[in-house]
Amino acid sequence: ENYPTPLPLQEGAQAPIDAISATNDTFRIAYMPPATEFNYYIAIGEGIKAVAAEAGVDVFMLAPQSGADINGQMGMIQDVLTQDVDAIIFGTHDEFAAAPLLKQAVDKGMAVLMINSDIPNFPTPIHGVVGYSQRNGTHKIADWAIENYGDKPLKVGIIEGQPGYHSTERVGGFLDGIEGNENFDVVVSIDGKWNVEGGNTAGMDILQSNPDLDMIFAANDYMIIGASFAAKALGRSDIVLLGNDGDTSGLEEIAAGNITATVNTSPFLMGKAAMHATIDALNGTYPGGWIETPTSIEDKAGAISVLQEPEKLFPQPSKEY
Amino acid sequence: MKRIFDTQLIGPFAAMVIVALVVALTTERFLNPGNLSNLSLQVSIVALIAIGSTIVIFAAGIDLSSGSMVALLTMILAQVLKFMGIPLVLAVPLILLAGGLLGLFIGLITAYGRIPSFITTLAALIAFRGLALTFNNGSPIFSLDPSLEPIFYGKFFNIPLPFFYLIFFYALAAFMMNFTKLGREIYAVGGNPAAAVLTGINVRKVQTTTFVIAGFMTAVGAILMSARLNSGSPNYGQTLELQAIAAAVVGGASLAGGRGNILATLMGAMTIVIVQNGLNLNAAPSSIQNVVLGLIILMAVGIDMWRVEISALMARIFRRSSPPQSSNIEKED
Amino acid sequence: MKRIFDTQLIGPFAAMVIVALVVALTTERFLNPGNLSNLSLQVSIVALIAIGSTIVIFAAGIDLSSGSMVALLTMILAQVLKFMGIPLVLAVPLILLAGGLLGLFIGLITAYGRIPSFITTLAALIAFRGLALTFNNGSPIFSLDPSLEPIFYGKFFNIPLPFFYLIFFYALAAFMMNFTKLGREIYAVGGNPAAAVLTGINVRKVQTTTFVIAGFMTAVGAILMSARLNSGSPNYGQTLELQAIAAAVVGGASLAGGRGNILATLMGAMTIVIVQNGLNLNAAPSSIQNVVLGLIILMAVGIDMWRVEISALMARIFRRSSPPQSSNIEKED
Amino acid sequence: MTPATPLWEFVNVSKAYPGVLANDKVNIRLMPGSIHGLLGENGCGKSTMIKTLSGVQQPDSGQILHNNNPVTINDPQAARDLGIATVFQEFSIVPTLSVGENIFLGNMPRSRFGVIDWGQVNADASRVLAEMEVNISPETITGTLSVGEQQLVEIAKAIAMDASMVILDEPTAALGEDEIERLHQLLRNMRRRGTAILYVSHRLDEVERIVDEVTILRNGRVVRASGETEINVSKIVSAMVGEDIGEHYPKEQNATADVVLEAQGLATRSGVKDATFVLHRGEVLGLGGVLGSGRTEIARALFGTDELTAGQIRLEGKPVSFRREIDAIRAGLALVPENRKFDGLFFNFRASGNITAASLGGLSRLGILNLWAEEQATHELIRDLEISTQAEEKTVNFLSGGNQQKIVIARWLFSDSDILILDEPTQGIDIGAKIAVYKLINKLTRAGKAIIFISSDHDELLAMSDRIAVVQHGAIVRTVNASDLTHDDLVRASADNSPSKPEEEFA
Ligand SMILES: Nc1ncnc2c1ncn2[C@@H]1O[C@H](COP(=O)(O)OP(=O)(O)OP(=O)(O)O)[C@@H](O)[C@H]1O
Ligand SMILES: Nc1ncnc2c1ncn2[C@@H]1O[C@H](COP(=O)(O)OP(=O)(O)OP(=O)(O)O)[C@@H](O)[C@H]1O
Ligand SMILES: [Mg+2]
Ligand SMILES: [Mg+2]
Repeated sequence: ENYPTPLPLQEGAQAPIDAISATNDTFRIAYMPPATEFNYYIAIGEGIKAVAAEAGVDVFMLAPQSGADINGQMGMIQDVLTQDVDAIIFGTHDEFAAAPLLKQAVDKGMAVLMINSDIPNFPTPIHGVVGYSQRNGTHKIADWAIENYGDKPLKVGIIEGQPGYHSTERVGGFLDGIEGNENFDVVVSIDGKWNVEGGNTAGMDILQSNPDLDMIFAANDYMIIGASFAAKALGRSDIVLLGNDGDTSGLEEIAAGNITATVNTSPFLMGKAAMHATIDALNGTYPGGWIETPTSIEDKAGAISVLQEPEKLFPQPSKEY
Repeated sequence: MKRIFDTQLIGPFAAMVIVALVVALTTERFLNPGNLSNLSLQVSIVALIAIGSTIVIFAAGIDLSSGSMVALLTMILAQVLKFMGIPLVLAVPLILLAGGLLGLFIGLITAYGRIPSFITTLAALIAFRGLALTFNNGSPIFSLDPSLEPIFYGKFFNIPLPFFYLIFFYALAAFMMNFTKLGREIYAVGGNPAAAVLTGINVRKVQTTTFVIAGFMTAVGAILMSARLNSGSPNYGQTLELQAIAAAVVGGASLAGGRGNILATLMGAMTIVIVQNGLNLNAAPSSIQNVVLGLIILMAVGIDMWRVEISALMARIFRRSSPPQSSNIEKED
Repeated sequence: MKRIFDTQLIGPFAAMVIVALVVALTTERFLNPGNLSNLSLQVSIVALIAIGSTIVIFAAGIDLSSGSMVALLTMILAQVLKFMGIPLVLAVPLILLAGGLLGLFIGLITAYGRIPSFITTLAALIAFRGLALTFNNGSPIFSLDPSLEPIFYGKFFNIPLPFFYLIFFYALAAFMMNFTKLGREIYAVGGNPAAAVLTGINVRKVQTTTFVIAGFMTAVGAILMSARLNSGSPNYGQTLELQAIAAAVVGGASLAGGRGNILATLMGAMTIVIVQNGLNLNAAPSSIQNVVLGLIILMAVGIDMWRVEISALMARIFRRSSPPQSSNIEKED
Repeated sequence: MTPATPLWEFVNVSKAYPGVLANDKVNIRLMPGSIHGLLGENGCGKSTMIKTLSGVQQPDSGQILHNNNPVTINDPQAARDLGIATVFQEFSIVPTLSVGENIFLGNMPRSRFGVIDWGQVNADASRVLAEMEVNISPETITGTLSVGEQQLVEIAKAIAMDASMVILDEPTAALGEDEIERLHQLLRNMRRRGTAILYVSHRLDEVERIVDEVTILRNGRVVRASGETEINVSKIVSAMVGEDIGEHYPKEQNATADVVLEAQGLATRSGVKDATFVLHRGEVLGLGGVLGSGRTEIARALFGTDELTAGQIRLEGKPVSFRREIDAIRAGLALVPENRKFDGLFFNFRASGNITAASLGGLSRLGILNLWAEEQATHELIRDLEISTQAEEKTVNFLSGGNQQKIVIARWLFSDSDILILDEPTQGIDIGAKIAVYKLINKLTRAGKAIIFISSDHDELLAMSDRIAVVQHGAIVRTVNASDLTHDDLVRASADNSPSKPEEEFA
């Protein structure tokens, strides 16, 4: 199969697959991530495109630039609703805002799947959810950290994303993972705004205020990349730096030894899975439910082996590993 | 009536029609009835906020705070609805009041503190988003009141409600600007504040009032935003202030104050939204959308600035007569 | 020298010192040598860009484009270094040239198109970020050239290099503003453009030049940004233009043009960064940081505006004499 | 007396603005060592001609000859290089820069490396100011000076250039008698050194005193070339206007004995020290004084703009206290400010908006304006005051200075004020418009209104006032009947700086 067996969504959250009615002979599918500003969603999109090319399906991407621009994203969904689109693969930072519009899409007979999510109870019934468990991923990296560094007391700093579901879940997963372990002492937790610049500033400042920090966990790879520059500038090459995503650049930084490890969520593969499921849904062969895509913790050795399979990555690594 | 629909409307109206024609010709589904009612939804929030931004501009001020104020107000609305259990019928007027008060605050600092509005509203732009983040630990508050959504998505005779809000508030604003003492005073203050003082106009009060109006209209926009997204978030409304100003400017309002037609702002907002809609319907990437929007702003203002030269050029081309050479006159007042 | 270090510096300098004192007293590690060199890193990018923003303001313009231009230029730099294999020694001057050209473009449209700079740079703010997104599918480009990083992180006699860039460019700018024809023409154009025209100053050329300078300094900032993050991204520099303007304004530059000391902008930028650093060292949430920054901007400008009243008040409090009651004099210029 | 070759000559120079032919085949010859008066009504094209000669704009057709050679003057810098220095009608100083810098703006002394030599700037500026007998430090920020002082800086700019051709477009509009006399002396000195001088002014009395020859323009055309007119006010006026306009100062005596306003010991922080006077119904009370004596400040004190620190104002015997302008307006006061362009007019409005601006309360019910009444009243006032009918359709920036001034006065007719303060109401307007303003003053006093009249033109002040209050250093030192004073008395009285011996002055 092209994807793991779906798990059923919660009671009432599953829209009936047999009500899907494609209007075009060549399927026309809209991929609508919350923003173009994250490589991550571009990587998912590349996975989607790869499958679309194989299957001979039309797919286009429409997204606002900023993930904060939810109003802009809703405007785009509204605009897409007036077109003859057969399916929408979407991701959003605000499911309640999207719900009324996606309900219209479902009512019109479009296939509607959500990407990069683990929400089993989307506020309006949709056809499927594809993604990894945010909380489990960062929980895993906390476990990994305990296994590798947990034998002596550690001072830990956390760089959060801008507040919201993703930040809460990822930071929450990490905190759950280290809970109860006396050696892990979280001394500071500040906002890195999801980007490299913010991660760099946050890294500088927390290393200033806590020069004895041993470990930094950031809620995504961009922020930990930013923090790594700060650590380097302050001569702290010994510090343990943990991220989340499995972004190609993040993996390359791990391979180069600038970052310690990350949660690899394989966005490219997630996109492929989502597209297969969507096409199946349009063909009536998808049962509905949540497809959990796998995650893994990659340190230097792991990152190199992932980078050795560039066909599963987007963007491509900058060199051959 | 002649007063409201004056010559200042011709340019923005023509621009809107031309843009609509171009989009209609290049985009299949643009003229679907579904898409047309969609347009009125898309334009509503920014166009309503732009009423306030434009009136502030008429009085020679500028309001950079509206985007952040939207974020703050959606958070207050969400807080009030979800965690304080205040019913919607009370919450809505409360938010309108809060918007007016925030505007009053900005207005008082600007007018009585003699601080340029660019600065006060820049400070507010930064501070309001900070304040919005203090609610609910900075996390968005989702899924508010089920009766909130119909405020935005509801229909009346199959026409979306926001269409009626637009008509109502623009009619009110046009009436105010053209037929009331306050409207006249706003233009006077924008045109020449020193002269306004000497004619007994309470310039500071008038300036403050424009910010109260802007705050109120921003609250209207915030309520619609919350209704549309059924949530409040400290991230909402980013760059909305620039979009609202862009609407005013594309509509021909002069940033120097004193001049402009409020209805032209609606056309400016429509022009921008039609272009965005056209680009969306053609699945243009957001990079292109930004570039096109930038060009539209430039062109709209350019056409307005060069009106004399352009009409002279047109005259020369079409009439083949030779009027006095066109000149580069510096306007000295 | 008296000319450069004039009385206009006293206020911003005092503000900076007071803020630094407060932070030093409340924050343990503020005065660590490590943190002090950290400060010069933190302030460098915004302070260098603010040189350009301030000079534009001196000529009574405003530059809203610098944040987006940083994004665009980091993307161009990344593209050129990583995908076109151009060596760093060529790439750096190329980016400086590109910044100057973008500034030239904005300047020409503003000055010769007679479009207010608020509008041209608003359009550029929107369009440049769109252009930045057209590179590399809108994805950031990481790990550029290993020799790029030292540009930002390098040290000389254990002092971070950005510290020297600050000294160099501020000295140059102060010299230019006070001792060259161009500098004085910039003030003249900002103070009274009509008079400047009649005096034979090529106002449009001077205005254009200020934007070229701004573009160049933005390019300097963009190179440092890329070096700092060893990458280019279409998301870099968001709201950087506002921070740069805030630095100018906190330093006392009048948005009306014609007045101000460029060195005061450095103090304005320092003041802002010290506060942010202090809040970060105390792990204050970003919500508070925003609110505090908003208040600082207001206070800085307020103190400048009310200088007359405040000194009258001080006089009354300290001398216990009774001078005539403080008044609300309207400044009419 | 003068050599036969003109330094500069215009041959059939024409210049059009959209809709107006501002200069129509103008010919003029400017001789070295001669002060040439360029006269005409508002809008006849004087400034247009000057801007053409100064390189600010290019002529549409015609030739400019310099020492009989045709030249093109591409920009103001080119004009300067050809030895032309111009004092423009619009203020062209930069308020934020120092006096020294303004004087040398555009050609600052610089060292070998292009670095500005500030020592030189200030020394040279001091020298020029000293030559003009002006006591201003070159390091003062120009914007902090009084309007008159700024005008002197403006003139210093031209003098500093040491030019062979000096053009002055209404240089005296903001100057007092004393400064005018000093300027004239300076011009005479330059004439002696062979400088050609082109002089524009609406103060025909001073023109009469100084010019050697006049050229008169009407509607953009030369109607009297140099030498065709005798230099005599009434001859000049009839040539300018094209008809005989009769009495220049058509004063009517309408003063009564009813006191409408009494000011007792007024003082403000802006410089009024002790202003005491009474104003009667139908009276014109002139305020005389030198530049900066504080007449404008007295007006501001009366109008509630500046807060009183001492003293008392009574209206019809009742004490009043104005906290803001609107209080004064409600009580029936009106102020026509000194500078109509900056403080008077709304250039974004047509006549109607300008005329009703001070009466919006009365024009509205529940905040809604009666636009019909507004148009009606505007129409009538435009007719009664003979304002250009264009004012009904176009914004007021298209109007001539005289029409603009009438509109500002019309504002207070519409508001039905009882006491009008006219601060330099005839500044910069032509003789025809001045007479229209005088007639308006008569019309007002006839209707029982009282007027406080501020003017730096002593002849006008003497002729149009019933009584004159002499202001020195913010205090009214003396009030006398206008008919008891001569021009020279007034000059001496107002110029006197020693408050110890004011008694003898009017002995
Ligand atoms: N920049 C301009 N654009 C259009 N029309 C203009 C411009 N400047 C002057 N005019 C018009 O040209 C004519 C001549 O104006 P000009 O300023 O030369 O008159 P003037 O003789 O100097 O008048 P005044 O005595 O009031 O200074 C007037 O009708 C005026 O309205
Ligand atoms: N806005 C102002 N702020 C501070 N000082 C001012 C202001 N305006 C005028 N002054 C000062 O007040 C004094 C009087 O100014 P001004 O020349 O206006 O006097 P005036 O009596 O109105 O002159 P005139 O007699 O020509 O009407 C001057 O010393 C001037 O510097
Ligand atoms: Mg003139
Ligand atoms: Mg005066």
